Amino acid sequence: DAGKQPRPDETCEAIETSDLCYDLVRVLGDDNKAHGPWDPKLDPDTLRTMLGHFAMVRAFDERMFRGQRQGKTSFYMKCTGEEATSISAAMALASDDMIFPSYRQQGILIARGYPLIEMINQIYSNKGDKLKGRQLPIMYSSREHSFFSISGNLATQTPQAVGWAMASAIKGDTRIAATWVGEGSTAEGDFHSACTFATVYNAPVILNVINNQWAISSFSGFAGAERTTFAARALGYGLAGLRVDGNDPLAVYAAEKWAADRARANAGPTLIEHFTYRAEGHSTSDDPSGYRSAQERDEWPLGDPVTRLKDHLIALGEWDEDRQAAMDLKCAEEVKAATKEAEKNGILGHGLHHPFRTMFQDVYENLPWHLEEQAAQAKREREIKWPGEEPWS
Amino acid sequence: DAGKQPRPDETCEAIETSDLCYDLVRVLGDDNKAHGPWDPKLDPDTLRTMLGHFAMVRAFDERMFRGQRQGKTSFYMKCTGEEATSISAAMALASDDMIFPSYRQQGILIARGYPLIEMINQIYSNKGDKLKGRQLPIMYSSREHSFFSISGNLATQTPQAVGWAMASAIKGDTRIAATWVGEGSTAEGDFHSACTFATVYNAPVILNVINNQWAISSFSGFAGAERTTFAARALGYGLAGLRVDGNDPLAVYAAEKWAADRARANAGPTLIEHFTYRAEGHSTSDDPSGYRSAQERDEWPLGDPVTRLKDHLIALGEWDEDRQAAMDLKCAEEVKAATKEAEKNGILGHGLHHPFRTMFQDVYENLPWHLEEQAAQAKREREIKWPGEEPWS
Amino acid sequence: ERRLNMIEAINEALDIKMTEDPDVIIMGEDVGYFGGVFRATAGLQEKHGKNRVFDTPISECGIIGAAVGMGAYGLRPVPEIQFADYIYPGLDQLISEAARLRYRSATDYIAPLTVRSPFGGGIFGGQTHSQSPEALFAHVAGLKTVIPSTPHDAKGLLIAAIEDNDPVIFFEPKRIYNAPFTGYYDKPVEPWKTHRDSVVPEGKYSIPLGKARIAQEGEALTVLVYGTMVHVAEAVCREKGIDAEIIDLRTIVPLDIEAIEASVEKTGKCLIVHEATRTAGFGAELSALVTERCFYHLEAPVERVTGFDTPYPHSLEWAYFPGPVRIGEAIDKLMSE
Amino acid sequence: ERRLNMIEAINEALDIKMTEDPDVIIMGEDVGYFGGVFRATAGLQEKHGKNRVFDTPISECGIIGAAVGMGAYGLRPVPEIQFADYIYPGLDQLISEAARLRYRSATDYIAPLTVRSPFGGGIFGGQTHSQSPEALFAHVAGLKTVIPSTPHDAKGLLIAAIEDNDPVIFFEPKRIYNAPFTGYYDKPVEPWKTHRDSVVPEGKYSIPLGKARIAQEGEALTVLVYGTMVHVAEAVCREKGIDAEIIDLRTIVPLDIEAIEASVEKTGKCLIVHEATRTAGFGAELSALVTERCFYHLEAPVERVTGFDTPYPHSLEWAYFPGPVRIGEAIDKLMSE
Amino acid sequence: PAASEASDASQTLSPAVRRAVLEHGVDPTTIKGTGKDGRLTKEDVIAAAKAKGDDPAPATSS
Ligand SMILES: Cc1ncc(C[n+]2csc(CCOP(=O)(O)OP(=O)(O)O)c2C)c(N)n1
Ligand SMILES: Cc1ncc(C[n+]2csc(CCOP(=O)(O)OP(=O)(O)O)c2C)c(N)n1
Ligand SMILES: [Mg+2]
Ligand SMILES: [Mg+2]
Ligand SMILES: [Mg+2]
Repeated sequence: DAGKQPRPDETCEAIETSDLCYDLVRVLGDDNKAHGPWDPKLDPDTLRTMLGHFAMVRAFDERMFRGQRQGKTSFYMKCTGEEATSISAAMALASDDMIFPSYRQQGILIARGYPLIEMINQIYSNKGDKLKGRQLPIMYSSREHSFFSISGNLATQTPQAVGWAMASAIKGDTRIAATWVGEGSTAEGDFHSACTFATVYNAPVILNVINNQWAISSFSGFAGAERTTFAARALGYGLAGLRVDGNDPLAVYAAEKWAADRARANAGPTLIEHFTYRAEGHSTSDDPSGYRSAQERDEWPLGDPVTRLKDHLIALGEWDEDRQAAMDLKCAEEVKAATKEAEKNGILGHGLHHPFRTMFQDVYENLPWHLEEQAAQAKREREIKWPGEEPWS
Repeated sequence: DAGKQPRPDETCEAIETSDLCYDLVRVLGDDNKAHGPWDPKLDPDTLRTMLGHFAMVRAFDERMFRGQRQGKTSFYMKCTGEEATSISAAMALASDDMIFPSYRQQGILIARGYPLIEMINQIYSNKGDKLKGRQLPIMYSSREHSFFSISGNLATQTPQAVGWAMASAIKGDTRIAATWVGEGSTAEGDFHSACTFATVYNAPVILNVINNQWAISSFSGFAGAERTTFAARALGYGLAGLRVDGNDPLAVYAAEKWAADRARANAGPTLIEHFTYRAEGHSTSDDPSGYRSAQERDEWPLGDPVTRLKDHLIALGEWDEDRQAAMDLKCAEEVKAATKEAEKNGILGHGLHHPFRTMFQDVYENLPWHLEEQAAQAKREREIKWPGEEPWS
Repeated sequence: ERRLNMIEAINEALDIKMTEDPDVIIMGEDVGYFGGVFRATAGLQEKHGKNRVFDTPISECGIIGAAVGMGAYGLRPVPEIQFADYIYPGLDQLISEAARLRYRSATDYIAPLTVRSPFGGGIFGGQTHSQSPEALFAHVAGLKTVIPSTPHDAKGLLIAAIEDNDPVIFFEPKRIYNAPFTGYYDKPVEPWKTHRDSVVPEGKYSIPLGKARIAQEGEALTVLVYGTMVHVAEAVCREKGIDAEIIDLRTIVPLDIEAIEASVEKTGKCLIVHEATRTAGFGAELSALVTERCFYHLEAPVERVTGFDTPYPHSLEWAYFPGPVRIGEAIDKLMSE
Repeated sequence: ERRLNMIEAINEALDIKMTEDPDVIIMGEDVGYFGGVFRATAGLQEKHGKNRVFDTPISECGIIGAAVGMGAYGLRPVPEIQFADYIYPGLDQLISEAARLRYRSATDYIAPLTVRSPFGGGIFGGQTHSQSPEALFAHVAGLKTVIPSTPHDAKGLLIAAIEDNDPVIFFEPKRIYNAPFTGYYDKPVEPWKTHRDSVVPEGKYSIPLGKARIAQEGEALTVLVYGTMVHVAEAVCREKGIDAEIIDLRTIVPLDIEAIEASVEKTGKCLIVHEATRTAGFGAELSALVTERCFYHLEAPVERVTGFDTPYPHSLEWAYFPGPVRIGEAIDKLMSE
Repeated sequence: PAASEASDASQTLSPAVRRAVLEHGVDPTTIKGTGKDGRLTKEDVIAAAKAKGDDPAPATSS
């Protein structure tokens, strides 16, 4: 049924999107061609760029996952199968639109050209890590790339995104905000605050709900999926809502673009449910065989988004398997090179981290006396433990 | 348009209530007659009982408000105009169905026969107060009447009601739970938790949202009313939803009965928006002239529910103005008598309160050493302040 | 000399900052059109517009969460939480987000919020309009907690808080919004208009966060106190003729440890007073610090006078409140050592 | 002798109570089918059914709120909060509701909840999987807070907590779920299977809340400690050959004040150790109590060894953790007085 | 541990008094306390030292 969903005008009344909340916007058909009013009509270069980001994030995930298994860091999370929900969506935004991500949107950083080595430095918590080794791996932040600091606390980013969007509106700025949240996390009160504030203030924001059908071991039913769709949450607040095949890169792009145009036109916020599937475990701490069958992944609901985009480009006559193989290889090599480079800055637990004194910095803008005293104590401890070793400051 | 709203079967799919979430269930027409499929067909005795509760709560509110102004207590809240949303609703429930109220449901206690004097003792925080003077006036509790302890923290009762209903279901109990929450308070995360848990566990619960259009000084738009209805929140979760004229006692009764039957049949929870109007100030601490026009009340959106029920009974030939006047008088006298009686137990700040030692009781089941020591200190203080006066224990 | 009550002083501080800095915005339940249930924001929406002073949904989580986002944008939000008792739904956004944002993002983003909230009891507000939860915030690294005790300080501290680039919890002792309550609830209350600390200069001034005020110099003992209890402590010492050094902390994090040490080293005795429940209250931290830092100057155990470890009971409010008798008893005990 | 690790001991306590009391139910994120991210509830759903052990939406507010309602119904819920760092969204339901329900309803309703939650660091969990927020709960009248340090105690205390009619926060030191970590992170970890305190009797037994355990008798100084830090303190004292009396508090509210007083009166010196941030941590309360009650027995200032007042930094975790060097320094200082 | 054989007075010396005792080199068991329950105060120690004709020591210890 690709191409069958109507596409209302971006500035329509929210209620006009009601049916779309129960449907599934699809563009790519079984014939690998784009169909219907949601076809974003992207040119082949853009599609190839998108495919390149897909390949890169997959290569990156593979290597980082292995790195964790090899003890180079404490933790990693893949986004396998969900690449389109971050990359294709981000490509539909302006590069300075503000992102309030959850933890599975590494694709956005890659799409925005954030250097791989910076990502790896963060994952290794090494001395090159811009976040000074303070955050769990993958909890990136980049102001330069309009990418908000990732929090370990689920859904807290959602009202923050709305607040940012409100601020942008107050200032007459044209930038909008977009946030990503897992379907499981929509149960948090923060998400409700976000929807309420978004609707009350008509904030220029996009609320992306990534329904990958799992929240660690819990099927999406525990967030309410057996009673209605997550897109239908939008109806409850009078927000515009869209439900999109999250494994259809063109559909994701089109939906996000629709919402971005709507927000920028001051026509209001949109909640988008991206229906997708978490193909891998929740994180390196997780073993999904304890709660779901191994076949589930093989059946890969909705199809692999990378394959679907590739096949589309091939169907357009703009791509072939050889180029794909070459690209995959190139990505793997780029990642490998970046990894090697980052490893020069150290890996977790091997001493090459930020200087100890940095631990006390940035708790406040200025160091209060009690942290000064504690820093002195930490320094003393260091000198006792490793006399004469690495400098404190 | 009274009587025009369709009434689906109580065990219908939640989605079948979608249109009702945007409509307004009404039974009483301009002709003061009952119309349509939602007519609960109550017998005249029941209607007179209902009217009696209406009259009583109005008399009670009047007198207690004056009592606060006379310095007999610190605080009072009226429910003027919203009587049906508690009394008519409660009458549609079984008497042992569990109520998780907000602070404006004094009508439920009156409908359930809770003694007026107990209410007044609580309001006066006197030595007869079953809550030992611990709670702000009107924050009643009565386990005997299946009425949960009222909290000052908005919306916290809503997930509690769902939890109680889940427990009832776990135990195979036939009792259901019902909760009341102001439209302003639906913005709290607790309400979202309540809706989420209710839908996920299909809990036998009714979520009554009292949309009286005001939250202290804030128009309901600050809770989202300008974008959609509060009943539409139900759609977002896949809950059954009804929107009812909260000033139409028959419609309120019918809607609550529908939801109770649905819950008891294990067909799921219902969210009901009662559209009504807060005719008075928020509380004795509030002066609404600072934020809304004086005429607003005169226009009394939807009509006074007491008048509407009275006129209905008169139209049925089952009531007349003389009986109404007599009943009003009788209520006023009953309230007056109860007030006098309660005043014998003391009024706030005049010494006739529970013994000081009670202050340390019930923090825990047993008194831990630190509270024992603090109690001893308080006793000493008392002896210093008022040597020889009233006993500590 | 121009005298203001505390509400007026707070309103003036807000007005000054809003006028001076277009990035300052005010939000909260009933703060906009109505001007706040305690009138602290009265007139500000009319003057500065609905874009900058606005009512919010009843969602403390949303209020703080949105403010964090606004701060990340570059605004300087001053959210109000209507009562401190209602701050808990917003606590996660404060503790996990605002407090750690600068740190976790290595200064990519900051949260220059000033969360104003009336706190404390003595107004027959019952258990949900009387709490003093300052200790919870003091425990959270990254937050600053400020508590003024006079109109003069309220204005200067609030201006400093708004200008501060860290998240500040600004607790306003609601019992003394209109008059400096001394704890003698059965005596007439002196209005601010005759109190020396209600002289409030026009225009902008600020009081640095982390600097205590010596409310009264003395030699006999040191009293560490803040908020409403400053006035109660003063009254008791006056009544008893005790030559106490009363230190109004003003900011509990960061703390003015120098003032505390200097005083306790001088007096050798220390009394700590707060209205909050006792166990793990901020008084515990003060006591621990004094013992750690002034041990060999102590001539008597550090004493704490606090609210009891119960909810604030409506009808027995004055039995709960750490009033003159409780404070007097502790002073007697200290002075007899 | 049957030996269990802490997870096994907790699982067994849950199983015993569920078998014995049909009103006990378990709920939480991932606790049902999967058996918990730390496997503490493994096998319980299969054994006791989906009605009594079930997964929940990711809403700590809803988990605690629903549990309060279930408690009011008459059940005895044992909700799990997946990490203590994620308890804040449920804090209002704990502080404003569970903790005060018995009091405000004058025993009409009670909240016999046992909220289990893994807490503490030392597992490279970063700032949102490492916090120790026990002080916040200690400040709230009406809550009890329990922290076991051994498999034996975990089982007995958890059974007591579930049977208790007051709301109990049961913090499980996740660092020692599998082995009693001594703080020497660069040395091999001794498994529970060889540790004396992993002997766990079969069947039901309970340990009263509010009774400390003298982990080690001694004369030279008193160490007040709980959770993971018990093992670190023991190791340091062993290493240094200090004749310390180590008191494992087990319950911080209510506190075993008698054990504390008796010990400090004997030793004259007191060291307090916790992993939580220092300012306004529970150590402050302990220090204040010791000063108030044992002042004239004190031969040296009460010392606190704690985590620093910063978020828990991922890569510098061991610099944050109050390990052997920090504790050793404090002991040296105390012993030199 | 506290010298358990010490006199009653030594068990009730506040830290400040103990410091004064050390600084002034007086024997606390020889001084009569004027504090609560006959406890020694810092002033008692200083007075005793004065009576002994000692120079008051500079308060710089600890
Ligand atoms: C407030 C909070 N509660 C619980 C957790 C623990 N937790 C981390 S990820 C996760 C599952 C989230 O699932 P979902 O939102 O669907 O996102 P996904 O992992 O599928 O991308 C949970 C429960 C947390 N990080 N924060
Ligand atoms: C958590 C919390 N936040 C704020 C308040 C202060 N407050 C008390 S009543 C009220 C307005 C509630 O309005 P609504 O829910 O519409 O109920 P109504 O008064 O109209 O019945 C507010 C903001 C509170 N009691 N609890
Ligand atoms: Mg998910
Ligand atoms: Mg309302
Ligand atoms: Mg500031």
